[in-house]
Amino acid sequence: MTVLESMAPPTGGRFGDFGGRYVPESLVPACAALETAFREAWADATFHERLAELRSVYAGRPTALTPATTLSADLGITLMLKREDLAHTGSHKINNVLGQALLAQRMGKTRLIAETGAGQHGVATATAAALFGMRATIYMGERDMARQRLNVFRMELLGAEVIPVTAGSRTLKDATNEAMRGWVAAVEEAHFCLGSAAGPHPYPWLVRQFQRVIGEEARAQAAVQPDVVVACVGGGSNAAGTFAGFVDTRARLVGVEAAGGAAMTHGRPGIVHGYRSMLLQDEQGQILEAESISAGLDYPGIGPEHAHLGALGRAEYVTVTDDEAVAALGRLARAEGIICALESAHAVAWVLRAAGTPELPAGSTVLLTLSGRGDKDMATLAGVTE
Amino acid sequence: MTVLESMAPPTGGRFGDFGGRYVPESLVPACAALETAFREAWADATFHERLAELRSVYAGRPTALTPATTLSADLGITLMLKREDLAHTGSHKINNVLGQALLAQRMGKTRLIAETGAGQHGVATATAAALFGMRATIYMGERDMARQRLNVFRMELLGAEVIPVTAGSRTLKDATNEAMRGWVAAVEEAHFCLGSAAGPHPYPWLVRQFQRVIGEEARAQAAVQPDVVVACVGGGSNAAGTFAGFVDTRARLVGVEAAGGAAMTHGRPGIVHGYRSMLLQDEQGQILEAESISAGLDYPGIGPEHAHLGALGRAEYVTVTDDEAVAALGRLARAEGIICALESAHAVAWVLRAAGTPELPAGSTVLLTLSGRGDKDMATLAGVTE
Amino acid sequence: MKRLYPYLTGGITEDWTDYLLAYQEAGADAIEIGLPFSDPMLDGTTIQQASDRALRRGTTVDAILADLAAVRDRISVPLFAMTYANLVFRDGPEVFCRRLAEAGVSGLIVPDVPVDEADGLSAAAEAAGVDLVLLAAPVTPPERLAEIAARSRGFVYAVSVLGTTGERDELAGTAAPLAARIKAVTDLPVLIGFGISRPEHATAAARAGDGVVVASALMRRVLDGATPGELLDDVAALRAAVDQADQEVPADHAHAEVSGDRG
Amino acid sequence: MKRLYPYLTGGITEDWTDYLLAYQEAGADAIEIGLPFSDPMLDGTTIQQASDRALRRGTTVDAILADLAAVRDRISVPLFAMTYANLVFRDGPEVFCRRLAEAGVSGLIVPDVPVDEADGLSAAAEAAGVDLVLLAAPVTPPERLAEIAARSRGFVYAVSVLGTTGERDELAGTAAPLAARIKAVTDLPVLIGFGISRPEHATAAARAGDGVVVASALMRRVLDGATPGELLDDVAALRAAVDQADQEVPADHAHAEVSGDRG
Ligand SMILES: Cc1ncc(COP(=O)(O)O)c(C=O)c1O
Ligand SMILES: Cc1ncc(COP(=O)(O)O)c(C=O)c1O
Repeated sequence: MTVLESMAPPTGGRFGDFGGRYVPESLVPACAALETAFREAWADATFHERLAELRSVYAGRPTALTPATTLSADLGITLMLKREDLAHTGSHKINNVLGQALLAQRMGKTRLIAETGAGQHGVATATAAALFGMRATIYMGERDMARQRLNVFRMELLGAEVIPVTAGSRTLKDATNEAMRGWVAAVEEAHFCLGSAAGPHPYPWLVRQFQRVIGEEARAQAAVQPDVVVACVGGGSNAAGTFAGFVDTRARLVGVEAAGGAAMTHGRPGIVHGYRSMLLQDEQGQILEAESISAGLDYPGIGPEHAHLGALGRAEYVTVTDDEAVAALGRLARAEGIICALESAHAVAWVLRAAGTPELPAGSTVLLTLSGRGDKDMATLAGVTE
Repeated sequence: MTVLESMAPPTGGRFGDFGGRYVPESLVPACAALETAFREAWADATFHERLAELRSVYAGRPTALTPATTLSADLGITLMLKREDLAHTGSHKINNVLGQALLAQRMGKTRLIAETGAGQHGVATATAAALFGMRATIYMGERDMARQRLNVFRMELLGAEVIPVTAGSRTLKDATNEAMRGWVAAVEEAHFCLGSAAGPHPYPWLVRQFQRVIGEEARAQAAVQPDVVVACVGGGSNAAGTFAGFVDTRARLVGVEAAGGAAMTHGRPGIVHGYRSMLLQDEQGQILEAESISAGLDYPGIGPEHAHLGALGRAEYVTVTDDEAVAALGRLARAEGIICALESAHAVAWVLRAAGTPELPAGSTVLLTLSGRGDKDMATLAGVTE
Repeated sequence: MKRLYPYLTGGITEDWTDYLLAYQEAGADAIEIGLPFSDPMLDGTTIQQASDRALRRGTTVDAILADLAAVRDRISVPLFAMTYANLVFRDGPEVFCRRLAEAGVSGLIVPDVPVDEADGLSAAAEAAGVDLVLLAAPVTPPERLAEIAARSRGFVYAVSVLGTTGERDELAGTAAPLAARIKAVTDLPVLIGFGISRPEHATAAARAGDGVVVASALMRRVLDGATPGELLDDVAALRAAVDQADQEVPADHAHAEVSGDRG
Repeated sequence: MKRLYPYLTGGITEDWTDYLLAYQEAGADAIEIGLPFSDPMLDGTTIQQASDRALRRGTTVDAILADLAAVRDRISVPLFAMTYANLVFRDGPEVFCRRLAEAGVSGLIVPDVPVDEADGLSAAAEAAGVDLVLLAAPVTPPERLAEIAARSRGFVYAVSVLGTTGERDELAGTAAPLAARIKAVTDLPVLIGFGISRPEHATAAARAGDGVVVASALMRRVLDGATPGELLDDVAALRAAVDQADQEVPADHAHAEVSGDRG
């Protein structure tokens, strides 16, 4: 399969060797119905119009493309920032959620179920549910709830029910299991609004399609086409959406994982949460807990399209430590007046580290997606820096 | 003076009976130099180009105009929301600060001094200082620092020095005094980046000119011209900027004050912080402490242009209680999926209360400026609702 | 004869195979053995806790299979392994199925491998002589149900309810209609599982299908510290309840009774 | 003769007028009386605290003026009121100035009413026979300085420093040049204030101008609980320091000495 084909609607839900639909029989018809509905919607001009309208009048799109003037001068590169931190609710998650909510409405669903790690996807889902007059049930690991109290409060304010997940590591991985269980029990009325380019087919594809607006906007906005395109990777949705705009160019695609959640770098193929991809797992095949300061990257898997792009060599995946991310967040804030999310700071950290080395030669033009804003992380950072 | 004239550069720094330049002699030359620099800049196409560029590639302008579909249906009106919550740093304050920082740079200043209440203006100033490579010194009342810890941390992360003010009520009023004192001591190298349409001439005029982009964008974006234009009023900058776009139309202009900081409704003419306007004061002429749950409206004065518009009858000023604002914030969140700032919630609360009454008849078209997003207020709200 | 397939999480205690022997002694027709996985998507709280406990004890698939091999000659009923895809595909389905067979396990249930994803696994299971049991759910459409029934081996697992494993107050109204639909398209036995929590549920479900799988209700007891001897009594009670279904009424009537729960 | 104008916050204690009498006895040429305002923009911490304390005691302009009227016949030196615009404009400048005059106050200093905003107030003060003292600052440009000097009455207040009131370790280098610039355009006395914290500052400043205003250094003592008798000694020491400037050198030399602080 060529790279371009790999970006097309996946046959049988596969990106090369990855993807698939490894779900309980109870969910198969729902996944199939979702796939059909999405194919129909995606072929329907009215759907695209409504989505475009929501994006612009509600979510604040297009988001800006900001030249990082000071950092560019300091690093000897040309760095452009795609500003998903400016999107409504504070991250790229809203792009996906608005698309899925429109789809859910089209399918006659009255309720959205979602998992959340950092809480950004939960807030985005609660937001879309409020906007569409739907119920929202958000599953969130207890540990993440403690780390991201602000977002829990926001979800509740938006009228969502936030269900604490006490199983396992009490983070995103466990919240995902629990959300899928919740979906099994409510599959007729509820749409599972998955938050990343992961999960069973059609999610990885569908989520990337809803996120490709990032890459497509950036490509149209950039005065100079980038040599390198960088984004952080948790489940992989902001990266997939960004890469989608550049996969048919000569730009290098770089996904930055948290060192403690680096499925591409430290994982092996496996199956969890309904899809086959690279996974952090032990010798026995038990899924490992990721360990990252950033709740949104604290996930042992990665979307199957990334596993495929990695296998093809079309994209590279690198890792950044907690300390590097924290330092990068501060440096970006002081240099450009932008406080990004800890997740996004991983992408920044790689650029800071690589610029001027053979990894990222001086003179390069770099497009970096700032996936979200940092307000949610201030408490965590205050804890680290004090 | 006609209303239209009142919007032109004020003669002698007056809006009718209000305004002026009641500052120590040490500051008079700086105010005069600022006025000159601003007049020159405002007449300079390059300045406008640079400002327009910053607004669009950096600050996320134009901000969306969102139809509040659910609330409109519930209230029997057509409600449109001007989304300053989507602007970089989370409120309209960035509009003013980018303009002033450009001006300060033009004047060769190397440092920005600012007062802040809610912290939004402090964050915006720290942001602009980082972007322009200037030092920033932000004065903030100790009580506000406790209420808005998130914003204190953001300012520090951006490299600003935050100076706690322990005098008086330890809120915005005292921070303003202290910032002016700080300016007196550093007037040659520092620009005082005042955060609202208040203070000595040329600030009320200059700030309104930098904020008029709100009203002008909204006017261009609105499919139907509004019958009523509503904004919350602290010092009055978001309202002044909004009204500026509509003052020459037939639209009613409504400014919403916090009941505990209602200079127009409960104040009398007086002089503080360098300008003459309506002020909360006691029988003796001592300035009263305002009392509002929203730090940004917790201010005993109001910009002189509002005092003038009120005296002319061109704008109306109404009040909203803490409880109404908290309830309105929740209702907007659940109805439209937008968590606005507590300040902005005052404007929403008035619409909720007035809609369908003779104050705001059914069928009206209403444009409301949501001046900022609510993230900063979650801790306060959690305290109230728990 | 109606069937009773009780479930046990492998490695839940040091002497976990004693429970197997107790189940067998109490009249189990076959036993389902859970190979614990860190992320058991289709399991409710009880089985999650059982899996967690077993894993925290350090259990592995190898250890469980070794324990089984050790008691193999004392066990005469068929054993089915129940686990999740990642463990099955870890070293490839061929290796996995062969190891099952070597340990005397004759069937395999993998809830997150639906029929569409089952090709490779089916072939591997067949090659190893292991029955790959497929699951059908109340929402499974007719054509698909026929395919599942056709490709399932050993029996067809009727998931009684839209939901996870776990105890429930009533047998779901969806159980009997699903069993009936499956029985209409296959001659394989149809076992009803999920939420069979009390003897009366077992009776009702056994009436509707060919037998029942009982998991959470038993595992809660094990988690609470009940001994193999106590579990023997529990399984015996279930045995009696299942047998009762045999002594009664035609399937049609049973169906009506069960679906009466729906109203 | 060089002048000494010490400052006192009106109503700072119950018996605050005792300090006035002590100042007079120690040789003050005139006394500045602060009418406390809630938001004293140009004052440093000491005067802010003094204002706060006086206001918390319940002081009002009326009460201060009534206290003054009561000691009026025992005070022979001129009194200047120092306060902020809001108190002056509260009931209109005419009413305010008349009340000052009635209480025996003969001058008025309003730091937040610069010359551009002074029209109405000037007229009202003149009508009431009150001297409106204007302030000049180191950054005041020449033309403006001439206007200030021309419109000031009683004396011209030279603000020694870019900063608020408050004690400083050294007399600002900007003090003497400013005083010289003012003296060049007026025959009015030029008094230097802000940051005159020690007798040696007073000597140096008095050399450069026609005298000094001392505020924070005295008010800190009052805030710390010093008695009128103790303040008498402080003011006497300042008196001596100021007088020393008289016994010396021509103004030119003094100027050079003070501006030496700059380097
Ligand atoms: C701001 C932000 N960036 C990135 C991520 C990671 O998700 P993804 O890899 O799907 O973009 C998250 C997840 O919560 C997030 O909140
Ligand atoms: C979000 C927001 N809205 C409104 C205000 C009030 O200021 P103004 O009246 O100048 O718009 C503030 C001040 O901090 C603010 O942060």
